[in-house]
Amino acid sequence: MLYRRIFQFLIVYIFGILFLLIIKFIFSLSDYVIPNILLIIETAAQVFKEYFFDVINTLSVTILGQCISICMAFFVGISGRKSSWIGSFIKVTAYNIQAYPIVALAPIIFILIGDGFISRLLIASMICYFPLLLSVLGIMATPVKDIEHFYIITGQMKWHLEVKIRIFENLSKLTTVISGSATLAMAGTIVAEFIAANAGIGYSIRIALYQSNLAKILIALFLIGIIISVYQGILEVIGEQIKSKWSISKKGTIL
Amino acid sequence: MLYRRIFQFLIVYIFGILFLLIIKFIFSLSDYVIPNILLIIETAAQVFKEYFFDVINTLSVTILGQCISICMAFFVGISGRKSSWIGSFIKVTAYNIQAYPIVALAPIIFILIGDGFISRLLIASMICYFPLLLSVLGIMATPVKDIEHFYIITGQMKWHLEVKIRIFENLSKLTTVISGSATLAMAGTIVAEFIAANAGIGYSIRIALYQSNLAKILIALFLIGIIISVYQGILEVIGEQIKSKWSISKKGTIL
Amino acid sequence: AEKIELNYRLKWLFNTSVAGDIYADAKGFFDDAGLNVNVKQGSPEKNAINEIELGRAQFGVASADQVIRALDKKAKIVVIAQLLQINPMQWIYRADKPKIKVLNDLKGRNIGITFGGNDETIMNTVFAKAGISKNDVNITGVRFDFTPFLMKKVDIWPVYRNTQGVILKEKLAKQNEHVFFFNPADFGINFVANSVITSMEMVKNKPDIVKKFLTSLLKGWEAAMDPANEKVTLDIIKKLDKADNDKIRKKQLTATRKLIKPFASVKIGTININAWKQTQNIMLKEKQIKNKVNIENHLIQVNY
Amino acid sequence: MHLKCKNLNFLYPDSKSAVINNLSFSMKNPGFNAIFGPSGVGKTSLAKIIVNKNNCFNENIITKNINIILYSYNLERLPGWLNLGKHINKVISPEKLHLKKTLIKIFELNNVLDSRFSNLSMGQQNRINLIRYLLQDFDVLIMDESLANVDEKLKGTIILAIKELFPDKMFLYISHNLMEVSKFCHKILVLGNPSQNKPCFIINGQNYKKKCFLDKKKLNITMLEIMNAL
Amino acid sequence: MHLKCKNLNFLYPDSKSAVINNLSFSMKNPGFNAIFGPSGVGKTSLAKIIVNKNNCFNENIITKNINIILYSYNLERLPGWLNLGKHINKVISPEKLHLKKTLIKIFELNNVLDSRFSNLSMGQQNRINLIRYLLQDFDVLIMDESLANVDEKLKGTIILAIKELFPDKMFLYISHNLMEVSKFCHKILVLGNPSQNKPCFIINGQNYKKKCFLDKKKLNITMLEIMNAL
Ligand SMILES: Nc1ncnc2c1ncn2[C@@H]1O[C@H](COP(=O)(O)OP(=O)(O)OP(=O)(O)O)[C@@H](O)[C@H]1O
Ligand SMILES: Nc1ncnc2c1ncn2[C@@H]1O[C@H](COP(=O)(O)OP(=O)(O)OP(=O)(O)O)[C@@H](O)[C@H]1O
Ligand SMILES: [Mg+2]
Ligand SMILES: [Mg+2]
Repeated sequence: MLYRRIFQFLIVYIFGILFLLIIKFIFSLSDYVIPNILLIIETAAQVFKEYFFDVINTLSVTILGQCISICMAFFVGISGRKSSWIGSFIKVTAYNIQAYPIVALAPIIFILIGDGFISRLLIASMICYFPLLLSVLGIMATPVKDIEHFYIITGQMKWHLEVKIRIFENLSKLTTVISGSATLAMAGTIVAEFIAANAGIGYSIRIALYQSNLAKILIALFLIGIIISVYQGILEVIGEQIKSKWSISKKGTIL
Repeated sequence: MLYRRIFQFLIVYIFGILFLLIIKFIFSLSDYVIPNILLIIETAAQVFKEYFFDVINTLSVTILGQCISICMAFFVGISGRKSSWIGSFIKVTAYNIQAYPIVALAPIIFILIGDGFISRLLIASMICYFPLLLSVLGIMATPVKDIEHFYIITGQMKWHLEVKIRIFENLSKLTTVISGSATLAMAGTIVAEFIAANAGIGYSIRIALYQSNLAKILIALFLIGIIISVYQGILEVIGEQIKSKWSISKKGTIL
Repeated sequence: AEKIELNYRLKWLFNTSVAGDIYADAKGFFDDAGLNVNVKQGSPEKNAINEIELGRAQFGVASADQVIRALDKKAKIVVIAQLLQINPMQWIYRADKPKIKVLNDLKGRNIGITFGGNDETIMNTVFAKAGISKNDVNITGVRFDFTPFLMKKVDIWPVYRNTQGVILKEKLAKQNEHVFFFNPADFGINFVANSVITSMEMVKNKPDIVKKFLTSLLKGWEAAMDPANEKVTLDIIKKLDKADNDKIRKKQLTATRKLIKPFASVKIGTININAWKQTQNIMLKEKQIKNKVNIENHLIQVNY
Repeated sequence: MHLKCKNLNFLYPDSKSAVINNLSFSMKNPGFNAIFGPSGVGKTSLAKIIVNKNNCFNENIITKNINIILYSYNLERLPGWLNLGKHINKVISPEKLHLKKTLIKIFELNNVLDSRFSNLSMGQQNRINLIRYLLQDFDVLIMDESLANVDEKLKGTIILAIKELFPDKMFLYISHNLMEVSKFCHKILVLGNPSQNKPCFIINGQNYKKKCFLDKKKLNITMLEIMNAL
Repeated sequence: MHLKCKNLNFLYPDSKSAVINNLSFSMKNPGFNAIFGPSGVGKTSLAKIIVNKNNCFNENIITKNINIILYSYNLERLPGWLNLGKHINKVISPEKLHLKKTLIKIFELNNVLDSRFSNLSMGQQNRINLIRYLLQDFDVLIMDESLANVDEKLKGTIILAIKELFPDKMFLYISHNLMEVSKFCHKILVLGNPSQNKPCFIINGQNYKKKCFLDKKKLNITMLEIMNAL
């Protein structure tokens, strides 16, 4: 499963590079527009190690950011699941903050909390949380009547039970969304680093961009891709385990 | 419903402004860091009309971009719903493209299609499509056994029927996600404009940022918020209508 | 004795263009003066003026237009040294295109401009001075990468002379293409670039710290710009700027020297009051500020 | 204890003809009563209206000495994250632990207490669901086909046990099994098909109890009576 | 037509004891046959194994002249975006239109053809689901409590009509109604409770058909036979 992921990533990546090289060839572009293979390899040798650690650095923020976004998404999703005034108010707030792209909010964030690790984390989680929120909201707002009926009619329904039932019934949807959101968290962290940080692969990409060094960007993309594949693979394995532990294994089904 | 949305947005916005003004007051900051009310109003009078049309301009790209992302998300979600090799390959591709934050891909996009409307649209849809994809994938990968059984056992199951069943059964989740993704599409368009365009509110925000003109940014945020509220309100109304047309109205349920 | 903690916010990422700042830090000039200075790199979203007002930084680097805009909005800041005597914001163009000898040579060219950026203000002033209307030239919006210039879609492209300028020149040299730079200052347009700023309060209440800080900083710049120290300087830069290679950094340092200290007689940090006044006038004309801010009152040449 | 229905009318918003048309009946005293009628006649609708009486029908449904009305039906599911034994323990108060044990034995569910709900057979699902309702506090419990997928023998045992264990509660039993209803129930509300203009009325069942004598003849008469009423 | 089961064993992966233990039986010729037994004995499991025979049980389940085996159960739902009439038309081939009309009349569903599935009563849902299976091509149709929520009178009518309309098909009817099974079915596979070590065997039912005579005595004997077998 994990190997398959990595293998498939390599195919995608090689395909992408080939595509660029074909364009280079067709339009006979020079090396400074699209680098040739040799130049890419040469650059790789130069920056591989450094970029690798940059990506690991970014990944660490990503993981933290993802945890925060999951918490935020569940918090807002759960408190905004009712169609009451307050529920809709929470939703409007959450939606509006998202409507303001991070580039517009960034100056305000910097004014409020200054730069450094916290800003980077905050921006990363803000980028990642919203898509999660959408799924969580969708799931939390849909009742599971045939299970909830008993609790409602006997007056035993509590909000956390309702939430638990809906999460459980949509476990596979949620694990898909959460493991998928890893890439969003990564993207968010990179954007945050691009804007604000002085470390991480986003920062390196910014410098490479500012030098118009496409070869370096390609190496960075390679490393990001491979590491995110591994991370996501691990998340998926964890998701499977949660599913099989918490709920019932599907082994027994005949039809 | 729509009025409520707008009203709630105004509360959020005013609350935000008050918060900034309190900070300004406590630290006795100059108008450069946080503008005073008068300056904001004055700036509003100056740029309101211009920004309004900018936001409308952005909104038009947003709407188009959202349509494209919905199509992309459904295309990838549907073709990647199986856990087969090819399904997983499509997913890996879709995920990887997302992992490369748009800032890193942007130069490649500009090389390939130049800047202008198409790039702006493409970047906007790429930012918006992934969160949609996650939800669509989650929904598409979960069978609805008690409905699908008949078609499977009688050999009448076709992919589009399977898709239709799963969409229908998750209609309210999907409409939540799609109307919510409007804000993502808007944010995506603004980021795209920020990077590349010479029109739209994203471009205006960039200029205001270069000039450290927070008042202008606040006006822009106001217009973005109000217009996205209206747009989203309209989407929700449409969603309700689709739900009540396609499926059955829930009026009749006693319990 | 207790060291005094200070934060110093730069305008841009650590690279050759901030050689003196990091030199002073690395060589312990601040420590010697009893100061404990955190030199922090900047980026477009970070703003030294904000940070000074919020008390997160005591000193910072800001461009002249930022300073003037802030003063227009009643920020209480002062300029205590002007680092760049020549604005590094210049335009690169290929040598196979006609050389720009008079401003009118710009007519008919395709010129890159960052909308909202400094270069737009400067180029607008150039156009005004030469009587060029927007119809006489093609203007293309600039992003953060040079692809349109490299692909020859745009003839004249804005760069920071001492950093991007060097990199681009080098890149093109590899393809046997040569370049020129168009520097508006050569045509009498002096738009001030980066300067060291601090709060009014600081200057009033703690002049000794300001003096100590500035003395050590400019000592760092003097040393970094001294050709004799070239190797040491480059080593210090290399530690923080891994992005460029040695050769490029060396060329960048040479280019930076010319901007910081165009003549041996210029004392680093000298505030060019006339250039500041001209900058203010340009911004007034471009409607970027509403009123004259009497810039001369906010320029304090600290003697060291 | 008194459950009374007065001139009740009900029409689903989308449909043309009323499901319940001027229905009046009255059921006094605890015991095992039934709602009976052909498929689609409105039994489930009536049950839901009774449970939901406070929302819009409080004029037509009148109760005395009845506080809690519960409604259970055969398609309910239990949450899947716990096994059944643990789940049941979570939803009952401690003083009912003994009753729980008794019921589980009677319902023949001892073997499946370690399983998750989705791994049960349909009849087992029906039974475990009913058990958790019986362990709640209630005055009236409506059982809408709650035992529809359980075999007859066990169903008989279960009904007799319920009657014995809950002598002071009222049950409204909805089922399609004529014999069962006639045999076990006290009052049987027969809903006639409105399209055939049959009125609704209450028929006395045999109300068979453990260790009592069941008069086969009388049972047959009851069954005939009901058949004619339909 | 021949459906044979030889030494079938089946154990759910998570559970301790086998659900099906060395089961062998054989059913020849078309007709209405039953699988009968107490709740939880393994009727549904057996049905699913038969339908799924090609996947892992092709050694134990042997068929002759049987191509298509369908399995229907009472919890199935129809898609909600069409009304029932349109839905049925979508899933049948044109030559069956006439049969469809006949069935809908017999199943008393004419009134609800304009409704959506979720607005039906439970018995109506059962019936419409069964109709669409009957309109498919099949040799064997397993009806797993497919009529569990329909009233007895209508159920009788439906079963008789099915027997008349599909004389050359085999049906495997799973139900908990002893009388019904004894009366209408030809061969009845009785699954005894394995925990009580009862064997499984086949009992002959009365196979009652329209316009035939039903011997009440024989029916009682069959019912007794089955009761003893359990
Ligand atoms: N939500 C609804 N909207 C419209 N009509 C409905 C709705 N629910 C039920 N009906 C109709 O109302 C009638 C009575 O339904 P109800 O479920 O009460 O029947 P029932 O007596 O419980 O039948 P069964 O024994 O089959 O469960 C049926 O004809 C059904 O089609
Ligand atoms: N997926 C499963 N995993 C484990 N055990 C199961 C599973 N499904 C059913 N069982 C068990 O297997 C036994 C037989 O189940 P099955 O559903 O075949 O019974 P049934 O005869 O159809 O009963 P009913 O009449 O109640 O529907 C039951 O004891 C049940 O608990
Ligand atoms: Mg019903
Ligand atoms: Mg079963």
